[in-house]
Amino acid sequence: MATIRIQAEPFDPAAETAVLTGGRGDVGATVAFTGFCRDEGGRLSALELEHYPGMAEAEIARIAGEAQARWSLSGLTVIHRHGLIRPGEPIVLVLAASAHRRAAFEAAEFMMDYLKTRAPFWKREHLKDGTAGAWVEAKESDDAATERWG
Amino acid sequence: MATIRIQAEPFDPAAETAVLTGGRGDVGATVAFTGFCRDEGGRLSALELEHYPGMAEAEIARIAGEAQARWSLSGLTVIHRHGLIRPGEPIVLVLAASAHRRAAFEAAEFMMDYLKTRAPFWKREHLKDGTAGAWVEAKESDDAATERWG
Amino acid sequence: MKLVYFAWVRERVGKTEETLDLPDGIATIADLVRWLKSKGEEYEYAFENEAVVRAAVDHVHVKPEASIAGAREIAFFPPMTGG
Amino acid sequence: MKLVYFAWVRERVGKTEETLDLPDGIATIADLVRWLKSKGEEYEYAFENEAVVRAAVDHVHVKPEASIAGAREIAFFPPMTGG
Repeated sequence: MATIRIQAEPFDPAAETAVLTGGRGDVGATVAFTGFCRDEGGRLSALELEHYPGMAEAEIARIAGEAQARWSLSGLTVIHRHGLIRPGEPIVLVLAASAHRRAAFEAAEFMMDYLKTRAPFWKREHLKDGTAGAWVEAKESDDAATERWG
Repeated sequence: MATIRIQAEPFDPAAETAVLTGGRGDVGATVAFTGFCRDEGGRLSALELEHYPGMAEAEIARIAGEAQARWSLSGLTVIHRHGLIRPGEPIVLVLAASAHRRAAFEAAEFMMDYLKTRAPFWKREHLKDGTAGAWVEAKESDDAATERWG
Repeated sequence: MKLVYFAWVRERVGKTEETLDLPDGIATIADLVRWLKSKGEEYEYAFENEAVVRAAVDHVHVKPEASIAGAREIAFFPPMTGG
Repeated sequence: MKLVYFAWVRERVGKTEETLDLPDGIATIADLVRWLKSKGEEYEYAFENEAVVRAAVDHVHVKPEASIAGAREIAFFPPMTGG
């Protein structure tokens, strides 16, 4: 079973990794992806992340289930934050553990591509001048990244 | 410039990540790969890692330079341990930071594929019964993984 | 029928959720969108480019032709930008 | 010429390193391996499957046909198994 959490608070990748690897001799590889808030060349004071409670957990669980069906994983953790997040702060953690590196890499990248295009989160920019800026537009390159998994 | 360390001591992925992301607003993604010693179904008491001092650093620096030429990275850290490593302990860390997730994922996977087949390290098994076992044999699948990068 | 809205769809409709009695003959998401657009300009604005707005029925992504029979909660929102 | 050996090549040769005076006419890694194999059965054993043993000249991977002119340190070792 994957561990999935949607929360406003920051997360601790080291502690999450320890949960997946502690006391085990069968984990050969972990891949930890962390997505951070960028300042977009100093333009942003924060990103605001809105989400659809209930569906966010359900949709990520669906994607995680697909990853676990496609790759042999010993563990899979996804933590996605919501609320106001400042530049340099982490937004999302995907952590995949497996006996072998390729499964861990591919599962983590698969999860991120699907999270970007299927998980019900929406980012809005907050600008340095104190105003709320535009909603971030979905990128075609993210759709293309998702589609390559078939 | 990449950070490259060959050491007997364990490493701290969280601290290494903080070095690459601290105080920066341009990092959007980090991918941290950690390779662990497996017990191979309870057969192993440890892996012993021999390396070629001097060449190990030089070869990893060459591979890291190639990764930095191929992908737009804001940071790249590689730490490879040597000596006796027990099941569950980490052996290698590859940490890639970039504005965008795809570059971070691909650079980290590229580094690992090349480390497996080009970095002068050799693993020998130590068995539960206290004897030194066989040298680990190179895998064709690792060569194939390296070759796909062209 | 409970409807919920997110991000700029929520802003355009002007509310986060509402419960509406749907008239007969509304069988699919597309039917529902067509009916909402007839209800007022806030809905017309929210759905001005129907192809862009996504929908979910009971927390599951669906296409416009999906049936809404038996649905407890229908959501409308822009393309996702999480991760 | 300084030679260094690693892993099972080191075990078979029976030493971690040695400095040898090479006779004239040894221009490449392949020449050097051929000459070493003539020196004793420990080298014959280490290089019994020449295609498997890898070489580096001054910390750089090289092929058997590579020149050793001007080399300071030549290394022989099995295929790498790090990472």
